Amino acid sequence: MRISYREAMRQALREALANDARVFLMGEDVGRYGGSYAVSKGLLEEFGPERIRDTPLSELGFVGAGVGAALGGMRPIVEVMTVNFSLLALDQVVNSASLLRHMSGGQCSVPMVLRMATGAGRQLAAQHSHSLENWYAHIPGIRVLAPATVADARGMLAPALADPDPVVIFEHAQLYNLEDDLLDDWRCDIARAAVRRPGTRASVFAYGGCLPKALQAAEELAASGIDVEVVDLRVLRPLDIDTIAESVRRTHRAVVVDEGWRSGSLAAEVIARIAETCFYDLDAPPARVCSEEVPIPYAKHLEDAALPQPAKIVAAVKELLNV
Amino acid sequence: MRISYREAMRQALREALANDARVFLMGEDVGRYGGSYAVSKGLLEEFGPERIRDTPLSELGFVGAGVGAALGGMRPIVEVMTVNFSLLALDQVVNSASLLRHMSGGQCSVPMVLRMATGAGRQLAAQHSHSLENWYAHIPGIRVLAPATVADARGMLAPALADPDPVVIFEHAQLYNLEDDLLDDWRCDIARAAVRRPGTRASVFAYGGCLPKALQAAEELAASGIDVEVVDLRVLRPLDIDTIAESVRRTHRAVVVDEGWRSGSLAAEVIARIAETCFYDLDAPPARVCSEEVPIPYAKHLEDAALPQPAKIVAAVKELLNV
Amino acid sequence: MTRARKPAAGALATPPCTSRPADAKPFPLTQPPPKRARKAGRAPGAAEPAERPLELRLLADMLRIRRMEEKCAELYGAGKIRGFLHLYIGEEACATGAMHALAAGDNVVATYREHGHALLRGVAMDAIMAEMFGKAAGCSRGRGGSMHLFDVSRRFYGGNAIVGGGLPLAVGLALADRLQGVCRVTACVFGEGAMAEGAFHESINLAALWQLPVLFCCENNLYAMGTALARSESQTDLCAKAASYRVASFRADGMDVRAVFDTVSRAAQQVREGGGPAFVELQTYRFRAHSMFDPDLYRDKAEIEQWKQRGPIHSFSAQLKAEGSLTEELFLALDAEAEAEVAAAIAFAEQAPWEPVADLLKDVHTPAAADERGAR
Amino acid sequence: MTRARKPAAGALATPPCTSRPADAKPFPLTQPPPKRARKAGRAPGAAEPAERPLELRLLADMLRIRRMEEKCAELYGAGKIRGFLHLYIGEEACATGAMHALAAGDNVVATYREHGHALLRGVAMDAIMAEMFGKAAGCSRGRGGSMHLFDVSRRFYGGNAIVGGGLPLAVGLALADRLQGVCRVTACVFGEGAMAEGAFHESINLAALWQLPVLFCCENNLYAMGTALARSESQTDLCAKAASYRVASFRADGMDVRAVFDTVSRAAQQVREGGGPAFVELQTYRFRAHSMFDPDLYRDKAEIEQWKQRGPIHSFSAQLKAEGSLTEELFLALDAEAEAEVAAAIAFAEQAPWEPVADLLKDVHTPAAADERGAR
Ligand SMILES: Cc1ncc(C[n+]2csc(CCOP(=O)(O)OP(=O)(O)O)c2C)c(N)n1
Ligand SMILES: Cc1ncc(C[n+]2csc(CCOP(=O)(O)OP(=O)(O)O)c2C)c(N)n1
Ligand SMILES: [Mg+2]
Ligand SMILES: [Mg+2]
Repeated sequence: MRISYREAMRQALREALANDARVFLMGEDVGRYGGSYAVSKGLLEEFGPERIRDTPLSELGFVGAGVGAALGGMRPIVEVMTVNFSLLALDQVVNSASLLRHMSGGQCSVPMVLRMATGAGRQLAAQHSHSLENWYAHIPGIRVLAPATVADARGMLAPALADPDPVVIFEHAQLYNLEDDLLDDWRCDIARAAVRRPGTRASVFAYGGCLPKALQAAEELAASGIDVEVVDLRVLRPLDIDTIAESVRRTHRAVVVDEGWRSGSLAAEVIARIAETCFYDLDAPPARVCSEEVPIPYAKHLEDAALPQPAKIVAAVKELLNV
Repeated sequence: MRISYREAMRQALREALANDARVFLMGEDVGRYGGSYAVSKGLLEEFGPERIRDTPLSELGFVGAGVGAALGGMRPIVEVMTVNFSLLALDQVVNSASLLRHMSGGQCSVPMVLRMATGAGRQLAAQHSHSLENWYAHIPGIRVLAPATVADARGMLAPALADPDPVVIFEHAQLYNLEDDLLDDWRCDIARAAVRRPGTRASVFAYGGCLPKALQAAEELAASGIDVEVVDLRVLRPLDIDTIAESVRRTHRAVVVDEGWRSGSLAAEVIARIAETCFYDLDAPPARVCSEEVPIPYAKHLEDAALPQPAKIVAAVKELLNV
Repeated sequence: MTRARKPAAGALATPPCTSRPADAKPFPLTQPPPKRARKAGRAPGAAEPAERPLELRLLADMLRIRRMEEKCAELYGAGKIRGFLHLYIGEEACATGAMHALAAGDNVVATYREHGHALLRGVAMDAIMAEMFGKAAGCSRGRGGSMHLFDVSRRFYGGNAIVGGGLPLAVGLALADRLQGVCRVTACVFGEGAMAEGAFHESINLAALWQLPVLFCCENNLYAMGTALARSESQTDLCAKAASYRVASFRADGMDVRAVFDTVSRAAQQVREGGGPAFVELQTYRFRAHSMFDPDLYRDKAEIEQWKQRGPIHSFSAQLKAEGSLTEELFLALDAEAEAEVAAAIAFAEQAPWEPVADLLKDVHTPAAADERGAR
Repeated sequence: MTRARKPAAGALATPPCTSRPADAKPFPLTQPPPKRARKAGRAPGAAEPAERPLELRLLADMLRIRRMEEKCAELYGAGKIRGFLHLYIGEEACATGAMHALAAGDNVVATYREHGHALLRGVAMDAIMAEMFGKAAGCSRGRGGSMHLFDVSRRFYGGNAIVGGGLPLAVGLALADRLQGVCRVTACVFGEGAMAEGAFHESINLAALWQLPVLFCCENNLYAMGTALARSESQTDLCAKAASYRVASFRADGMDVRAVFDTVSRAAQQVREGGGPAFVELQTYRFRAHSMFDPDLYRDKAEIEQWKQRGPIHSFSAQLKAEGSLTEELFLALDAEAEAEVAAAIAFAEQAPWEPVADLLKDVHTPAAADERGAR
């Protein structure tokens, strides 16, 4: 069945709501508006306003309320429209959700799922184009997921809700219209990265909105006879270092693609891990393809230039291979 | 003249306030209380309540007001009591301070200095012990400084205020009581890292509260005949990669010490840079000594175990050197 | 830049605000349309815009906003404008009345729905249109787009797309003025949805506590995206909310440009005279969807139609006609003038060059040249 | 855990709250002191704590808090307790009156100044003291310390050291109860300084908008660290602030434990009956510095002395004596009982073992065993 990433997320939400009375969805315009990215369209009619709960513009308040509701026995799915606005709520993620269990000596858990759109590429300019997955991936006590395929959009929510601790799901806004056949095996192991294309000459690591770009680059490289592996990191915290290292040990070369700004990017952590664990397996320095260190500009040609693109990935791989 | 880090900061503040009528200090309890770490004690009496401005508990509001005041021609020094509370204000740092210049096409600058205490080590537990320097160091458009010596506490504020763009200064709370002779050459180049102890066998990179620990480790290593270089990163954004690379090219081994949690730490970025630029100079994998990935516990023995310590640095160096 | 005068230590009260700010000339109205446009569009014999009576200027400016935005919608459809585009159609009386009530030297901080405010603060329509096209001639050099129009020379500080994000900036701008002994009003414009944000609460409290000259200008169009006011605030009387901070509060019919002008004038006057901040609620309605992505499913068609009956342009022109100060002919001339200005702006934006990609990293930092190290 | 009942789709109103929560037994007062302590300290012939009249229980509990904290201060000096320690001395009537006014099944979310609240919610003094010592027997296993006392079995959700940080949690706890059809009050305690935070604004608006059973309990001790109320809020009438969200507001003399008990009882009753959230201001004063690091330079000594005249313990005991329900002998017996409990708690904490360092990473995540995957 061919469906969109958006529809896959919606199916996952509907299933979760139907199967567990403790699950509810809360966020700005998730209900009557239908979701700012139309993900939750129709759910209000199906599940009613108590469980598809529109909130005022109060990111700190309703994210914290999600934490409280999780403490109180519910399984909230809290949607923050985009990662940009989640900055307003970070205190509740860092100072409540992630550490209540530890700080209380293990007395409570916070089984909350926090969903948000992320990323650039739609000319939304500097305040609506952040990729701050790396910030979230720095916080102990939470799990961070980035579905990049229709299957993962369908399959990640259930195990995220089953996780007794907070899980943050980043949905790249450019993926919502992605379509694919949803096969039967969409169930997802949210502990493991996924090799999306096996290859031999180099390992390209990507996640979220950069996965399609990495795959496209791999196609182009294949056309010029260079066979690269593409690994979807998928689980950004805790990183699946086994899969990463296993790939590098086979290909001996690594390129990490990340829409975050280069300095302090998630790619930096991946490279550090590779350098720490696979140093002697590397035939060339590990490389990064990240966003330029500039607030994302509105003009299309400038925005394109600021973001990772297949051509940049191709060039990085070729440089690594010295071809 | 032997003075404390706290007194050095206070001298720097007093000088800035005396020399430039555009400078003012604003934050919670900077005035009548005397500063939560007593840094601004006495300044209210000297400069009055308009320029030593106590604020309500409103981190988002007064940090944003600092940005606005900078736009309006002032040179605000905004103090957030600790980095932990700065989470409430991150939106104004990321979505206003750092990008107003670019987003407006270069029409304005935000000459604001944001100061905050950071770090753990005083048994203040999970909500008062963060080290999020790496988060700030990820943001284009700002400069991030971490004075680790009395001289830098004295010398960094003036160039930070002279910078036309936002500068964030992290003061590790455990350094305030540090005492040292303040020599005449305290003027500071806020573009450059500083070699604090030259050495040959390995480069140990550290900053802020970890610098004394790195120096202590170097002493201990020297006692067992191992001569290491200690580099104070000092400028966390933009990283002074020249000084870093130059050191690694001489010693061929690197250990990065960082109080941030390991995954996604600032140390990860330093290691990624080293791997990218000095790969062929390295005789061993680069290593990190970071905080354990746990909310910082209250109990002293557990807190100590969670943080980087001289002994861990010594062990990391020895492992690198295979001794 | 303005040099700071050292305020008297210990002085906490607002300095008496008798002097006008350095750059407060008699209000120059809005930027006259560029020459070409004026030539092209003006009815023969019609007065120069700056010499018209206030009523006609208000009407003409509402028309300029309306015609500009109607074209923006078309251009969006044509792919010339991209990203988020938030139209102000239906709300023109608010920006028009409010911006005319301010002095040229006042500061304005706006939101992502700010085309009209920018235009009436004197940003050339050419520069606005070029910005929406992403061209280097845009008022934010193509970096900002529709949501981030800036013109600091006119003290128009954006174009902020974080709901509530501009409010702390306004507090800071007003604080800077206070500390520098400058007397001006800083107006911040925001929607009623923003009032649920912590940023609103913290900002208005700071402004009231410190008695800063901030004019909080709330455009209450009843919806925040799809969220109706009553589902957003437990207290829907917004003036009562503001008053709870001991801030003087005013309310006006936001569909009536004269009422807006009068009310904001009074509020601004009070702020200017050192009365501390003021809050104005303008009750209005947007005729279009929230943005170009919004299917607008959350409102009754009938509700929209009812509000359209009260459209600010036709109701005001009807009023002026009834009063005898407007003829249909003059209306058409003003309208044609607006359309000509829009056409010229589009032509300008079309032909304007793109910024070279090589300049991508420009203006992340302030170049050392613009630095003022000398001051220290 | 409580299983969720699926709420009727579309139902937005608070379910009528006639049934008591599952775990609402008649209020069991506070945790009786451990046997040793009782043995050691009780005056021969004095009634069991649980059987005493309310007045004596209130007095005894104020004494327990006071004696415990006096020792904490000493232990801090001795280096046994470290980190931040915020004493409640002078404010005991607030926690005592308020916690007694709640039912056992109610939720409480507190701040870093929460020793008294924790104790009166039934957390054993042994466990509190061990926590402050950083021992594994502490109520947060030594992970939290003074600022993060937790006892989820008693629905005491901490101990939050981010000012205002607990308020959204309280909203969420109340929302969870609503969605599960459970009838209980969630009380959150905070200082007047927290009311300037955006978190307060967003939380009380959410609670009022959704008519959630949250009791906002503000301990107004006039200072937030060194910042006096009037330098923090433009509106210093805190009840007026709360009322602006259309929340029922109550005020009580926070130095008078009976007044606190009565007022919080009324407010809680209203919340419990489905009246939506309520706000209570308790006007009180801290006799000690903000924390052990505070040189307390911002207050007049005379002001402190004046407030001390109204000390909650001696004023209440004087009252009870005047009413004939307390003798000096009984007072001394209660006091001795409290001191004995404290002494026993310290002894317990002293001898309690440290957690092994090997367990450092425990409880960052919930072990799979405690997981409920079965539910899906
Ligand atoms: C902090 C934040 N949260 C959410 C959004 C998404 N958003 C953009 S506009 C808007 C509605 C704002 O409504 P209102 O303040 O009433 O202004 P209006 O659009 O009606 O003019 C929302 C939710 C945002 N831009 N910023
Ligand atoms: C968000 C935040 N900002 C600042 C602090 C530092 N701080 C701790 S307690 C306190 C004062 C709070 O005063 P109030 O709310 O009145 O409570 P009180 O201490 O008087 O009981 C401050 C400023 C903090 N913990 N959290
Ligand atoms: Mg609105
Ligand atoms: Mg207080």
